[in-house]
Amino acid sequence: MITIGKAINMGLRRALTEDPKVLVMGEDVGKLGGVFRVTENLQSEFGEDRIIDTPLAESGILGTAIGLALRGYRPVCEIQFDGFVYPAFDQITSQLAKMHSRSLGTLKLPVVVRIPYGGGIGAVEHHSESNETYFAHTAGLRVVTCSNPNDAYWMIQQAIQSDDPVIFFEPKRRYWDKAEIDEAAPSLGLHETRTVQEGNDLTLISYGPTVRTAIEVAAVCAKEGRSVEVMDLRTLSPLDLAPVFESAQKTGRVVILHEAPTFLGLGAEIASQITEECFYSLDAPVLRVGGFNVPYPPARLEEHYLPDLDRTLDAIDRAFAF
Amino acid sequence: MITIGKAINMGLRRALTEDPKVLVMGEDVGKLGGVFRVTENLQSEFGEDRIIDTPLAESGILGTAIGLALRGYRPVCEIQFDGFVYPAFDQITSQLAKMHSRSLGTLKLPVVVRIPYGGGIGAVEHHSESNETYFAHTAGLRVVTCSNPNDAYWMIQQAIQSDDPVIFFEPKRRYWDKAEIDEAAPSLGLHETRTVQEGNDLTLISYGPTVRTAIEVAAVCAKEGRSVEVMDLRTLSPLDLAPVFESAQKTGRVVILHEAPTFLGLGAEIASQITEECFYSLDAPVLRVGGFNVPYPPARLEEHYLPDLDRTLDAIDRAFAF
Amino acid sequence: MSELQLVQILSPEGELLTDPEYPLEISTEEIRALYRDLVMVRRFDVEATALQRQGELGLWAQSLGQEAAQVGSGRALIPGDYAFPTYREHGVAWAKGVPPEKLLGMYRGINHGGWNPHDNDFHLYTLVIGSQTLHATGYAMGIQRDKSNNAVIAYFGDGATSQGDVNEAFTFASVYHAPVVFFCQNNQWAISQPIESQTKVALYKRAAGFGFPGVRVDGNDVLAVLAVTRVALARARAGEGPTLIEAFTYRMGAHTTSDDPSRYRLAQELEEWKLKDPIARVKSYLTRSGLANEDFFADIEKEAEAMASKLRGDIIDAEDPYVEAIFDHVYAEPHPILEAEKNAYINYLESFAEGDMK
Amino acid sequence: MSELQLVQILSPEGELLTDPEYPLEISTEEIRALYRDLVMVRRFDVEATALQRQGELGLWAQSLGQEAAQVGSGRALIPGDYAFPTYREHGVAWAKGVPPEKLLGMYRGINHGGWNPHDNDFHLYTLVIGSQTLHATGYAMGIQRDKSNNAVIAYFGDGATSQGDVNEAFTFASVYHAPVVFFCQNNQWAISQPIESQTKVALYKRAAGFGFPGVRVDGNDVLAVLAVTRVALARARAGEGPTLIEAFTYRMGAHTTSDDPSRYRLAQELEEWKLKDPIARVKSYLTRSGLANEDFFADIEKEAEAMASKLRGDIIDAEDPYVEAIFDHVYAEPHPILEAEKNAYINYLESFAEGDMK
Ligand SMILES: Cc1ncc(C[n+]2csc(CCOP(=O)(O)OP(=O)(O)O)c2C)c(N)n1
Ligand SMILES: Cc1ncc(C[n+]2csc(CCOP(=O)(O)OP(=O)(O)O)c2C)c(N)n1
Ligand SMILES: [Mg+2]
Ligand SMILES: [Mg+2]
Repeated sequence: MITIGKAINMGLRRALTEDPKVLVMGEDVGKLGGVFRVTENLQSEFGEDRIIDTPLAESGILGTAIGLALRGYRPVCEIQFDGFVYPAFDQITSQLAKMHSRSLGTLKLPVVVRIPYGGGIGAVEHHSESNETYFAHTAGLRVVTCSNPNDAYWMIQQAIQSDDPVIFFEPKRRYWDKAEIDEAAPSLGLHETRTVQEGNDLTLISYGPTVRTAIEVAAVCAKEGRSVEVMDLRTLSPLDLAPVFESAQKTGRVVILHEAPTFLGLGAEIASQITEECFYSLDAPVLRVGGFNVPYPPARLEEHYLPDLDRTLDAIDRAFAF
Repeated sequence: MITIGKAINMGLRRALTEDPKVLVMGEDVGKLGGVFRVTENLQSEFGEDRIIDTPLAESGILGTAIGLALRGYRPVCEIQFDGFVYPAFDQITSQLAKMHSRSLGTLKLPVVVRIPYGGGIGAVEHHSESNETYFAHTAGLRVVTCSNPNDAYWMIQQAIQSDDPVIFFEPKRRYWDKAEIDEAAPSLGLHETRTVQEGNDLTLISYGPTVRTAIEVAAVCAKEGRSVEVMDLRTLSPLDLAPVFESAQKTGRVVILHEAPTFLGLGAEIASQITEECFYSLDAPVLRVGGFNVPYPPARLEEHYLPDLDRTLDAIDRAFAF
Repeated sequence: MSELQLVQILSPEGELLTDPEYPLEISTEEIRALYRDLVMVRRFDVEATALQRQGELGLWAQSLGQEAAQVGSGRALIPGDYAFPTYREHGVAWAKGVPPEKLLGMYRGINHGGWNPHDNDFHLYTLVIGSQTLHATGYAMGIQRDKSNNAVIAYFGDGATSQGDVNEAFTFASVYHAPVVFFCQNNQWAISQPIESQTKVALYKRAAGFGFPGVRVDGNDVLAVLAVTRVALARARAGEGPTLIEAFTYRMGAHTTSDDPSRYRLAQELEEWKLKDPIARVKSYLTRSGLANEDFFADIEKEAEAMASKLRGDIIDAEDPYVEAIFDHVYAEPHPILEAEKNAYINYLESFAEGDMK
Repeated sequence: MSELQLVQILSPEGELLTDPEYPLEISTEEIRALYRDLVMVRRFDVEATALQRQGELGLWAQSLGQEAAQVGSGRALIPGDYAFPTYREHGVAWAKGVPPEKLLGMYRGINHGGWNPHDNDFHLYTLVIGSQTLHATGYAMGIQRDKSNNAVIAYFGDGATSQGDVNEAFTFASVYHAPVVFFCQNNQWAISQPIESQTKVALYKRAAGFGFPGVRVDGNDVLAVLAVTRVALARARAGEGPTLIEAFTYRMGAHTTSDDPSRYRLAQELEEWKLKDPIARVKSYLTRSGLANEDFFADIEKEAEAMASKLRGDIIDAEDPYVEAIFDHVYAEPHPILEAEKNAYINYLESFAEGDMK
């Protein structure tokens, strides 16, 4: 049994081993192994030239990673916490995302940006944000997230192999979740949605840290006689919605669950697309369960902020009430 | 007859005259009067201490504006072009948006950030973006945009009077659009949606530069015997959707038109909310017409990128085909 | 001044030196008061650390070892001077009169900043590295426009000097001659990164390239810090623009209670810095000069214990935030959507209370 | 070196001086070649400006007056050295061998960057002020890892020095000893903002505070720029880290063709700088030393005219981009959603062609 954190560490190690062009860079990624120990022991194994401790400057990290990529390297940047990615926002949106198209396809930018995201760990401000909308809305980036150790292990490697920039969101409150991983081969491509469990009455869509919540919700619903299909998006940009549409057409009811604020959260896009594609199949509007539209609150209020089992059940009730 | 650019200039002048705490700051806002001349002649009238030419650093502009606001000033920051706001993104999202709530309401941040946005002027890269999603998704900010001189004149003043930070999007390709302005009193509050013209068959929602397109679309539709209700959102955060819901319930068909990429554009949020609120009234899914999900293309392709009359008519046809 | 020289007035052994550039007029009473400050601040920090270990705080960022840098600079401020801290300036907060228990709120997770900055001219703690240096500069620009006779002090760490914002603050402050003092506590570490990973040259030298003076002071010497900061503040008030002060000190604790420095630094280093302890040297000066006796020290210890036990009581009694706080104060002006969201959530919560839950 | 001193090898009057720190070994042929470069680059710029006025370009950013800074530094590069330009480095592009017409693509609005940077080790033009200095530093870090014997040069303006990114690049380059030369063309203006609104002190001094050397060179003296840049590049290649070169020059034209400098600067200033014209002094040196005769100059003029007329033809014949270009190359890997969006749009367009439109 391997934790998500350890699985990413193993995935990084394997990528570093297989391709000498892969680099890891960020604040405290070396000796310390990162504040979540995701890069633990990599520097002692691969040296300071490949596991690069950087000065304390996120724009600097992303900007130099871009330069390294132009020179043929494949940098994996660690952003220490979600709320500290913004100083790099210009480099990400105006350079990382646009340089390939600016060059008419001649320049490749295989940069991975790892961001531990989301709340639930009792942290201080800026350490609990779910800011995937900013990146998913930015053309030129790919955005993915994992919800379990096996995906963590494989998706980080697939992200590194991608010739496009990938924002890799890590569900920090699930870093310690354990499961077996299959080191032989990945079960899915990087940009594929997974049906976690099948059901007939309602489709519950989630990703990252709330997939576990969704599975728990489905279990409760099952006891109530409601058969819930649970889907783990995995890829936020591009979305892989074909299986979602299929599911929605089957169940006629859809609820989307994520931690990010609902206003312009991924749920808004998914709901709009489902409604357009499955208009005649829907028995209820697609409902969204997400964070409130407020800055992430202090730790002692986060259990209220985080969409949980009960709030999801409540939305499911509302979906059935239509 | 006054242009939108001039109307903002007049609104700024009036705000500067009425409240000595109002400041204008940014790159080239002084002698040059800004690259679009929106701040023309203000420095000669109000002096260099109030119309502040800044060093070339957007984070610096926003960060010092926050400090000035903490000291009791009301800074109006000009960002030269939409694509150059990103270096200030950290100051905007982590500081400007969150400081009031961080202080439990004791600190006020009456900062206005003026951003000329959108395409259509044949400009080079970074000068044509519609990046309102980033800000509308950020709790703590207010986001508005104007589509005509009278709104421009009043909304900039209302934005300055707001005790909250306001991102003020100016439709740059409409800077030269002319109309009368009523200097006596504003017709609407800052956060109110306007019904531009009434109609019964379909609701066409837009804001900023594409409101004019929407009006043209409605005229074409009228000739075809379709009565289109045109709405100008004006406020993007908070949205004022009550009149939109009412309209959707009346017409049963809604199309949303904006320049920003559709993927996680404002249209996604609006479509989701309309569907949830008006589920049983809709004869068709809410359709979105927007920019493609790509970086803004070179000038010689922008007529293809920009959602225009024909693309909107096409969407309207599709809405009626349901 | 050579790379390694720094302004010093009180040697680690407690000898009083003089620096002609930074003459310090100070009474015995003031030195005794500074000593008291140092002890109180350390005791406060020790108590907060203990509270974290006992689960009363989610996190704590110790000021251990940096008391002289903080107290010395904080005591150089006059009423109306405004301070912009990082998350570690407990000693400055103390000097500014912020009630100590208020500093614990955000570390306990009951708020993101629990005091009104205008009460004590002490801004909220800022966690995004470097941001506050720009706020300080802007505030100083406001002071200029008010034609007020005050100054601003911006605190930041050695790691922060790598951030774009800090360098932008240097530019803005310089071109506007803003009355701001940039006070960098070089505690040698930014989490696990030693100072060498941020700069190849002494930090105070950064200032010259931006057109204003930089000075390195012994950050463990409360008198030197006081003297140097006073001069810098006076310059600022006189309209002569910013100064960068590099207070050379040492983070004697972990980065925060979540950190484990044994992974990246040698215990030996800490031992060496213990010899330069900022409190010991004042005590030894006061003792050997006969300016304080055992009673004086004992009284302060007692006072510190009382403060610590009050702090403990205050924090354990601290009320948890009310749920509506999630929505309140996001905006200063009315916001119908959040209002509706709040009401919906409260109704939802009440549905449980009413036993409506399935 | 005093604030106003700068490295100079060729005086405005065309006298050859020597600078012991920057000895320049250069043949007459090389000087004649440099002269040719300068003339060609200026002629190119004049033609592009005319093309803009005639509506063939949407915008143009003139290099007028900065030819020596660009040609001198560009000619100091050896094969494999990589250059990161702003949007104005036409002279460097010339030196690097980028076909001139390619530089016009983005200004015509047919692309955002029309050449393959790897063809000539000349990166695409970067419009976001300062960003490219970090790319250059990262690229130099790559060179280090490749153990290659090359260096990188990063161009930026005086205004750019205020951006956080540029200062972060200084830090990264310094702490890693990256083989990068920071080449700042201080042309005295950032659109309407004079250099005083960015700094109170000479820009080259910025470097010392980051731990590497800075030097100010007469940016209108092609020989001095060449000499200084060669030394800096040699340092970089030798593993001695970055250098900041401030080329003191003047933007003789408007910021871009959209700008109107009469709103913010005096014509007088331009007149003074005309006396320091970078081309005139080389011509006068070549003439007065008898190293070139009228034929030489006439031949170059002719060559320049030919280049200009070819440029004009090339650009007028330049094909507009095909519609699919909006979608192609956004991603390197397949992207089904964009593929679908493209197909839908193409079908939509074809529906008009087929006369399906109402
Ligand atoms: C923009 C940003 N990036 C990263 C972090 C995470 N972080 C918190 S403290 C810290 C180190 C700060 O070092 P320094 O500036 O020397 O201050 P010190 O903690 O030593 O007082 C880091 C990297 C942050 N808070 N903000
Ligand atoms: C981040 C950013 N902000 C603003 C602009 C708009 N802008 C374009 S050029 C320019 C002035 C640049 O001055 P300088 O760095 O001196 O270069 P120069 O144009 O003189 O060569 C400005 C403000 C920009 N391109 N990027
Ligand atoms: Mg430190
Ligand atoms: Mg310039």
